[in-house]
Amino acid sequence: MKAKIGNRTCEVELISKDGNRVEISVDGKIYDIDVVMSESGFCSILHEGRSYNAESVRHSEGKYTITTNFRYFDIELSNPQKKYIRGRQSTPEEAQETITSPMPGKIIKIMVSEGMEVKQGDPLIVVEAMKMQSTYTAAQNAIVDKIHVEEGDSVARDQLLISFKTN
Amino acid sequence: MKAKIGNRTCEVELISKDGNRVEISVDGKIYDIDVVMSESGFCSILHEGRSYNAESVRHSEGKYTITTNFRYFDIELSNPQKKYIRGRQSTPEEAQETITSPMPGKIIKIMVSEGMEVKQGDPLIVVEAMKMQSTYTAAQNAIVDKIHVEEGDSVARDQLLISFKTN
Amino acid sequence: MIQKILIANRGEIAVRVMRTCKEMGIRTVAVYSEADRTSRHVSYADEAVCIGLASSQESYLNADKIIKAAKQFKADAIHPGYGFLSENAGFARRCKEEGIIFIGPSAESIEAMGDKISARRQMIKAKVPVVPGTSEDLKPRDLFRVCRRIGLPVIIKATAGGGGKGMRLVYEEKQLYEAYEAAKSEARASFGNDSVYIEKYIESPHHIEIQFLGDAHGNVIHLFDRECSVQRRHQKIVEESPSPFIDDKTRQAMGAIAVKAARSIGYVGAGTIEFLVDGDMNFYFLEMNTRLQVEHPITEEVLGVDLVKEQIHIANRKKLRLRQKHLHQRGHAIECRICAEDPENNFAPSPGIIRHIQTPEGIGVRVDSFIYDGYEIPVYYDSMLGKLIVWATSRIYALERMRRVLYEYKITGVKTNIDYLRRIMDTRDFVKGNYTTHFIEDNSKKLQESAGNNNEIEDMAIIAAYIDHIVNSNDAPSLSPADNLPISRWRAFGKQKGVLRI
Amino acid sequence: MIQKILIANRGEIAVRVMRTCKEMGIRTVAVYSEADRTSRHVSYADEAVCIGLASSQESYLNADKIIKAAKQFKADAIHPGYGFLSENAGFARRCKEEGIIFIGPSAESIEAMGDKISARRQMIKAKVPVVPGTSEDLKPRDLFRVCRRIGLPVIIKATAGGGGKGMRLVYEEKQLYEAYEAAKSEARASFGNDSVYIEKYIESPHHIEIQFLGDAHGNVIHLFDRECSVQRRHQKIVEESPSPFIDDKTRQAMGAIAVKAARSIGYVGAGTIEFLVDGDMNFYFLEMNTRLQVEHPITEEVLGVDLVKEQIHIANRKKLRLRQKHLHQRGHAIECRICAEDPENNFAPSPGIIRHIQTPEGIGVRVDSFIYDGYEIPVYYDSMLGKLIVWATSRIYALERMRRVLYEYKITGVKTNIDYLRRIMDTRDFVKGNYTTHFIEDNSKKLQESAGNNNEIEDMAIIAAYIDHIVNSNDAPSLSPADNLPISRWRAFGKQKGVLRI
Repeated sequence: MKAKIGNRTCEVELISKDGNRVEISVDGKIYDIDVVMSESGFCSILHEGRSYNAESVRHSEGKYTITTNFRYFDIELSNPQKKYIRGRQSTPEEAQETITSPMPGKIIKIMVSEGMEVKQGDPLIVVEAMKMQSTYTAAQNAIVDKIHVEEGDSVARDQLLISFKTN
Repeated sequence: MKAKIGNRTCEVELISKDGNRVEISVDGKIYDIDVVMSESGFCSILHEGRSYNAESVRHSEGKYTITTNFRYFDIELSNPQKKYIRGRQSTPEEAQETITSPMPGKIIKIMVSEGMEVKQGDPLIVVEAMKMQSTYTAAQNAIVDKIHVEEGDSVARDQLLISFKTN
Repeated sequence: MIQKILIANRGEIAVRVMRTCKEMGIRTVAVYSEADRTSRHVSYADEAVCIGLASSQESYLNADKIIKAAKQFKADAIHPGYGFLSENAGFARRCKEEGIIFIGPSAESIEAMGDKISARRQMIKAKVPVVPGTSEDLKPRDLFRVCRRIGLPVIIKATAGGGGKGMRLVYEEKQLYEAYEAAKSEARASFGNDSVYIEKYIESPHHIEIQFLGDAHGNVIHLFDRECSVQRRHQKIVEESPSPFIDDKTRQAMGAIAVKAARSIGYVGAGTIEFLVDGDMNFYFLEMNTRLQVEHPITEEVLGVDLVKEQIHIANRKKLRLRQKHLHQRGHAIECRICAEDPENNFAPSPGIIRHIQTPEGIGVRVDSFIYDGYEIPVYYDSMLGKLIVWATSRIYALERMRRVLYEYKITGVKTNIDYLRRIMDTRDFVKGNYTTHFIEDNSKKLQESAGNNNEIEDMAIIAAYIDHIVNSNDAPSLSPADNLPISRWRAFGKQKGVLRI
Repeated sequence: MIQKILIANRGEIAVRVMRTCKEMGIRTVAVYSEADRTSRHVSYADEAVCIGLASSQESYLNADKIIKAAKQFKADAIHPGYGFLSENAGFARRCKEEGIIFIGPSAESIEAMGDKISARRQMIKAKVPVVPGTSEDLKPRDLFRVCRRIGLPVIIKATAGGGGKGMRLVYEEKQLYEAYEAAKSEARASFGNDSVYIEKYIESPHHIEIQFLGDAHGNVIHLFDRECSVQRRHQKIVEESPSPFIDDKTRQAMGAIAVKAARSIGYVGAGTIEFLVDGDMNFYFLEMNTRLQVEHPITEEVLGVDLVKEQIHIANRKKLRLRQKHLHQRGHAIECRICAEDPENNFAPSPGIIRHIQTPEGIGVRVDSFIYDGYEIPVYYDSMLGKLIVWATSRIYALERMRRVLYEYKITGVKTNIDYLRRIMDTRDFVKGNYTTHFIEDNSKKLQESAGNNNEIEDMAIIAAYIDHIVNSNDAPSLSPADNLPISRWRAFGKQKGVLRI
């Protein structure tokens, strides 16, 4: 299946498995490794005698945050065929049509109203989390379709804040 | 529903719930408490301002081990009506008909063979775990029906070791 | 004798205070806001009560509600921790009026030190060195005399100033008059008031503080120094004790001055004097913190003292049991503040649910935190999750230990600054102990670099995600081993050899 | 200089050794049995290799496989930990032959101390006090003379004896001859050999040991004492340093004797001499352990020394950098061994899967363990999960701290002895520091009592189970909040008021 990590996209495939011993190919490079994991998301990989550790956190389907020694990786796994079968889903290209909250927080200020035309870079909404305020700006020219929150609201991670119509 | 804790059996019932605030009756005594819990099994209860903590581990359905300050409790919850609907299940009275391993271990010695008559108290099988050996004895007179393991086998928790026919 | 303490705080410091109370057999009462019901200080306490809404104004800063809770639960003392009401003279006074012991100095001490100008005046009176300069309007006739007295470089500032307006930095005497005139005219233009004053400019200052303790019987001792120059936007990130910069003579002199300063205001309790120290080890009073500091554990580690225990001892009006002559710094301690923030994204806070923590263990490590698996970090309070403290016999060993324990500390679910802290531990100026408050700024580029691209580690991360997906996703072939643990599902999965495609 | 160390062990000690290696920048190689693939020492190491089946004979005790692994991974040294091959002279010799540094004493030192009789002879030669007595056949004519020399009470034992046969305890001289004759005749009947010997009987002994270090240049120092009298079936459970029993004069004398003993056999590395100490503080050599002890951390805490670091330093053939005159015990340390066992069920081992760990934190606590959430404890090795160590300025504060951290340490999934340890901390004889090796036996009844019936705590336990059931069981009304966490399911569940029946 496909794995997206930072700007890199690669092909990952399980070739064989015998107990903990597996062969996995990452973009054609074959790793002969020994893998175990625990319920808490801890994963130990031995590759040519070297010991690697990873802590994995599973978000929504196919999305992972992996922590190795001092590094975080956001990884997205996807299965092209599958997506086709399921039909139209939200894809990165469409993501610009909404603004969601990247973290839980509180809505401090909304600078736009429904029906308003905004230009790329215009400030739209201010969200506060842990005593720091972040301002979200328009990624492209658009018309505000609907504002789903009010000033003072508490919002969850990934909660929809504003949706747009493109003109 | 019914809760069994040590030798005590009691009736536990949720009376009302409003957010974290609940009223629960335990054998008729009503507790007005504030309860929260985490995914890892940690449970915090405030009762009349006092703070109680419990860590819960869920085994098979309805069976729990609860750890409070320095104490372990094995608790079994059951719903009498439910049991009736499901029909015949293994009950404590029938438990004598098999011997299962209470912990993971290794079979060191089997003193009986299939078809053998055993008397209450006869040694049957020796299981070793963590360098200590435990001998299991017959709880009543019976005939060995089937021996499900061999000497040297590794066994899991609750694995069936020997089953009996009663005469 | 204090039997029950209400802790008017949250987070790691509330838990830290309760730990000592539990050891002393003192019962504890937690107060919590509606956003903090699941916070660890609530479950750690013997008793707990909700005092209001998530906003601090409605809860942790609400003196009325806290006093009411103390009375309801019959607490005979209140420990304020740091932040919130800890340096609020009104609250200290209110406690006294209500007959509740405030574990901290008197309202008068807090007031005297709360205002920068009054604190400076008080310290000059007590002969404590402050940054040299004048605070009145500087006349042209005094200009050169004053400047020569305090020594170059100097900074000329508008009395009414702010925001860098009407401010001139002077390195050479020949520039002095011109700079003075320029500052005056800019001040006039900006504030309608051309009065200016002059102050010594401390070029590469160290931020070094002295911990002290005073009892109700007039005894005051100091507990040596903490180096706190690693700061980002005036927030301390890493602290160590002893300071790798000052020599022992300066350390003793600073300690003696701190004792003098505390004695001059009849200070009772634990406090800290922050000094600015220049490159020649001249030190100047900056401010006094009339409470426990975040970084107090490094002093505890080096001296083997429990400062909260001493605070309670003093609050019981007992005499200090520590003697200055018996106190010696042993070895070296370093503290790192662990925060839920994303260093790669301008240190944006990263609230969320803590999925899993692996706490560092073994020799010489101390963790003061309040997080646990499954805890959701509220968005209303600051982003510090806890502190990682190491002790070792020498600074270099402490540094090596801090690298090791940062490696062991795994927190998943939220982003943290652990990797950033590790980079600080690898930065040359820090390793050599040769840094000032400009350290973060001077090394900002290097501190932003991640460990470098290692394709193999990246591939291992992909493999970890992929295997988790195989074992846990609904797409994967259905497996149901007896215990349904990931390790069992993994073992049960695909026992045959051969090509498998998910 | 050692660059890479293979750790020929598992469990907490393997991880403990690796921690120091990581701090020193030394690479580590783990060896593991097939049952230990998921063990923490495997993931902690830089490199790891499987060396055989679960049975120790096939893996951790198999010198060939360990030597082969060391060569394969180019390790220049092997640290044996404790147990397994740590006191195997043949293994030490084999390492030397293969050009691998064995981090421990020479094969000759191990051999000299490995056998009780040879060790006793060696110690007598070095003028180290041993339990007074004879080891040859005791003639009637010598009986009274010998007895008077060593003093009553004495014990008469069959030379060929065992199992208490041919053994007589004598408190009064008038019983001596009769007991001698009885022992002889019993010995003749039981073993066909009537020769007996006599030894002083130590009535209420303390088990106190002295840690020492020797380098390859003939320097030896001692690192003071550890009190290890809290034992169940000769297994230490709780240790502390300094011993609350001996006075400083005795402590110094024991230290000096330990140095003499180590020097007499040219000992190089870390070692321990165990002494029996009677009620009058007379001490007698019991045995020498030629390796690191389980309880070494309490010495580290009290002296501020990393013993593994010193071991590696010595193995590099460097001179000791610690000086006897600079070593002083500071404060007090206590260690508790945390085991997966069920004290209410005759200490039956309790293997299984660790569901969740809450590690104690804060001032003065150290945890040396190797467990993690989700780890399945193998049934092949011993039941120790780790060690809990506290340090404080005084014994009473250390005891209070140990109670606090035992309270904080939560391990679910397997039964542990944490509550039993807590009861030891509350037992009068322990609190007073007034105990001998009979402590566990003398207090067995009190130590078996659980905290007493508190119906409210029992009800809270029922409620916790019940609520977990509501939130997690399939019987409960179907709920699907966005994130599906228990806290969300709990909040989503039954927002209405009114009677609900599950």
